[in-house]
Amino acid sequence: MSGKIMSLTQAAALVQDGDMLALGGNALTRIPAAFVRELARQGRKDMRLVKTAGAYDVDLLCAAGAVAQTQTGYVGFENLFGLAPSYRLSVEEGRVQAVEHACSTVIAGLRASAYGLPSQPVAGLEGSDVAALTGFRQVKDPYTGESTYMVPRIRPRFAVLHVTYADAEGNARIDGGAFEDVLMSRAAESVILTAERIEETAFFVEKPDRTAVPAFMVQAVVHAPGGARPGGCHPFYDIDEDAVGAYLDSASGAESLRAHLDAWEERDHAGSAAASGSVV
Amino acid sequence: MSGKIMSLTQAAALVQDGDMLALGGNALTRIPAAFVRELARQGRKDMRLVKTAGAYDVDLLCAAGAVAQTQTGYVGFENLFGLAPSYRLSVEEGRVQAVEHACSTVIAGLRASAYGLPSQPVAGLEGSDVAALTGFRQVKDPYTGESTYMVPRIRPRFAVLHVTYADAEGNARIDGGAFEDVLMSRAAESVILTAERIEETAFFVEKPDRTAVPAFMVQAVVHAPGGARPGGCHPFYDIDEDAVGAYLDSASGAESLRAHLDAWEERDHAGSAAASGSVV
Amino acid sequence: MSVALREGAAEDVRAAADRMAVFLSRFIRDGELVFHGVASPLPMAAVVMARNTHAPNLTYLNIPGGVDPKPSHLPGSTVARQLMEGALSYFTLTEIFDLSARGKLDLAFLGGAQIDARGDMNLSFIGDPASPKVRLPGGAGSAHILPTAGRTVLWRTVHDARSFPERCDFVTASGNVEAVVTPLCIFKKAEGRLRVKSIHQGVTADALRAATGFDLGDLEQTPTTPEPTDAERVALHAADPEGVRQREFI
Amino acid sequence: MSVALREGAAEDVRAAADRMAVFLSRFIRDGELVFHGVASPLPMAAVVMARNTHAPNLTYLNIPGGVDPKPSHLPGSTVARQLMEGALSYFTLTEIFDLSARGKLDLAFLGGAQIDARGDMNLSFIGDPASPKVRLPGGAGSAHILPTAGRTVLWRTVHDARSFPERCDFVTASGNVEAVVTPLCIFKKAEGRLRVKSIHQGVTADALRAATGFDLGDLEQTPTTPEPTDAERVALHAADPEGVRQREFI
Repeated sequence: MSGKIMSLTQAAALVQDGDMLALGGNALTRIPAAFVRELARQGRKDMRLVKTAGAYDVDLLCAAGAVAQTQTGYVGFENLFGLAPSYRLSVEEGRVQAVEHACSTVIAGLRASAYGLPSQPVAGLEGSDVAALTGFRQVKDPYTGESTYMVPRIRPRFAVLHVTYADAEGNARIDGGAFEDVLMSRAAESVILTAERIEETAFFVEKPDRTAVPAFMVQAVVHAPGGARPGGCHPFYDIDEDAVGAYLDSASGAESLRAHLDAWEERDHAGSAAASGSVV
Repeated sequence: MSGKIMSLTQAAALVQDGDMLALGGNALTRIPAAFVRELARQGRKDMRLVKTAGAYDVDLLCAAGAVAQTQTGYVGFENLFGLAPSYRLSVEEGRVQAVEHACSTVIAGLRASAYGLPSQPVAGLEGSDVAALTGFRQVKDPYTGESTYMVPRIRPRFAVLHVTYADAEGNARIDGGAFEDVLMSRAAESVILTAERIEETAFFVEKPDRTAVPAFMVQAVVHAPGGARPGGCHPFYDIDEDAVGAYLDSASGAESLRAHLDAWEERDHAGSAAASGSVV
Repeated sequence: MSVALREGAAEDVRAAADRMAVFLSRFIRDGELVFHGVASPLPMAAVVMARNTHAPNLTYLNIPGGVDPKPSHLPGSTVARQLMEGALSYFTLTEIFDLSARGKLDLAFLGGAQIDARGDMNLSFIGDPASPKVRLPGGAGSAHILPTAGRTVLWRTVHDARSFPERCDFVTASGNVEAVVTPLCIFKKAEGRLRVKSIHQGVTADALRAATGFDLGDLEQTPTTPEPTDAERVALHAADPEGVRQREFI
Repeated sequence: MSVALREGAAEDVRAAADRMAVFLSRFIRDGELVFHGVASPLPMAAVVMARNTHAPNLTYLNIPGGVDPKPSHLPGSTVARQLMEGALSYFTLTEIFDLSARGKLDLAFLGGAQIDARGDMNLSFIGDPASPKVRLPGGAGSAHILPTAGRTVLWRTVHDARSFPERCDFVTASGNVEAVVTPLCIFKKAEGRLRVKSIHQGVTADALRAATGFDLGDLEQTPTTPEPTDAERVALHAADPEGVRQREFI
């Protein structure tokens, strides 16, 4: 049974210009890299991206001119490579609206959505300019009178998650750090999975407590081995620093970005080409 | 290394009169039955109990005159035996204050505590008399203007959880339904574990994703095989309906309750007697 | 009817339980996310049987958290571990409340000690809440689920005037009630009030009126509830061969 | 100093990285719950080494979620999977924020691009936020952790007047800052302002003043930071034999 399995091309085509996407993983770990490359190749525009800590995924979509807004706590390449050049430039030049968050306020906004609330209170933020800049409003707690910041609901159209294992129906297991992926799956209207491995149902029946996303939440499953590269994906591969560096070298211009996307295209589609019988 | 392991007697003695306790498990499944029996034997008074759906655990403490307040969504023996007789009588006679909740508002109060908030908004409750009776207040959402019910923080002194596996440091695994145990462990000031089996560290290193409560949250670990009886505990034993019925027959008077507690005493202490070198 | 059942033979109980389970199952649409809670043997049997009749693609959610379990046998407690057997994932009660709150739970079955003319239900108190005559168990998740789930179907195995009053002594929960299944009839909610959708075979309009505490209006054109089909009976007995559903009548 | 480091030999970088890692580690008290976030090689090395010096009973929390990992080697990204190796449990970033919010996180290490005289930090913008000269990465969890954790220790590997101004261009986070570790000195926060607690060996008071954008007051009685001990050096090199901590200086 093919279930919800489709090609990377088909899954990326579910995303419309202007959609809000929550991107799974964190920094350079278990990111939906093949998926964002395909969005860039398909020329998607005006994406609104949600993530606690982004790196390659957010930067590449900025480089491709595919982003209208980011809601993030951090975007950068840590001490490996420093600032995220295309993100930085896009924001500085006013092409991308970077909504300033703490990671905890991204989480609070996702919680509001997951819990069916218009907004979610959050602790912290005292003394920070973030709340005033972003416009987080306060309510007086009705019991204690304390002022509490409320973060408005963040409801992405899709959570796009690169997971270690999925079945054809959309059950997903995440080995290694889950980061905010589970919350994202609950906060979003629907979920698109890319997966290192496609497993049979029995794999999930054996350890149902390990299933991070139940099938009924999921709209599409793409077999994408290596789909987090050049990021790492436990237990399959580590961060490929050389490849991240090569991206950063190439991302400075439209032509070199095109070359980067082209260079990854065959690998990105290799796992899911059979799913649809045709590749782009 | 003995770590945090202690006898049932010692662990129950950590609880003071008047403390608020969150009791793990749900209905007749994986309840901290041995622990509540020991609280009754030690004559604890004025307990404030928090649970979504209680049965034997809440009813027995009511029968023992140990309860001042309950915050629950449901207390009863389902279709097995119907109403909870001692809970019912204690509330009807005004000895126990039953704070009326939906299960979801118990969860919201625990979330407020876990998230470091004075209160937590919750969806639902429209048209119900529960909010007015219990005094849940509304705030106007600062973004949409919607009225939203807020549940004040529920911060138990202890979460008392009967788990399937623990180590001496307090790492806990729960096989089978986890119910609200994980949230309770985060909402409470501290955690007392009773465990079917005490395992070595290696057991947890092998599957760290299965550890429901990390050691640093836990104050006491009691080896209590059969500690959920007469309730059930996957994968070790099912609900013992005959024994639940025997409790209900005995709980109608102080003397027969005493006999019930006496009848269970040796079994309750068998697992942890060695821990302290002395049993009551 | 409740009196009749109490005085009746075990056969009457079996017939009433079978009818109610089958009638509940008919509200499930294929592909839906369906939930029942604590103390719910009839919906449990209804959901499990519906997978083998008209709703093979339903997703079954419950309190222990097993998504689409294949229980080896139906437990007397509907919070027992059998409702996790064979599941591909776990989805806790907390998650189910959140799912309902964000508008994604399609159908929930909830029981009430009283169900009134507006379709509101009471599982909290008989008498004055400040000094109750009977402290009932509490509404569990109903105050949250009734207003947030897409549809809810209520049921009660006792149909008498106390259980079906004009107004509940206390409204534990109110909301998106589609229908109420009893041993005598099926109510649907329309324009804020329960109306009789169909009367079960062998029940007269007068008997139904006498057993109900609120006005039922004109019952002349009210159809008879279609009896369980052979296929439904077979599926129900396969789902619950031990008759756990009958425990609601004890 | 930052200029000196950039022009200096690799040996200078090694010495500065060793000092800062050791000085950070000294703020950890035995038995504490300790957290660092993204882009934090120095605290990572400090925490791992402290387990083998004075704080064997610390509990180490990080973004991937491994509680008390025993990493086979220290990764260049402090969000990498090595920080889950050998853990007995996982505790996600979301859980760490909640832990801090309820007052149970003892100590957090956080970095800032700017750290001002009040101990506030900036990781958001250089220049006007509405039209920034530099869009920095963002403060990650700092706006949440600084006011809620029991204590926080900041660090920055560049010590110059732009990095340590009287007032940040933008306050990303403000709160319970105990100290700030730099290549030149250790600041402590007292009465709402950073004071020099100690100056590192070989750094003159004049050089420190020249490299700092806010007034340091009288430095005559300021002690010298005790150099790393042999035991500390051994523990640090055992914790981070590949020198990942030096990547913060590149």
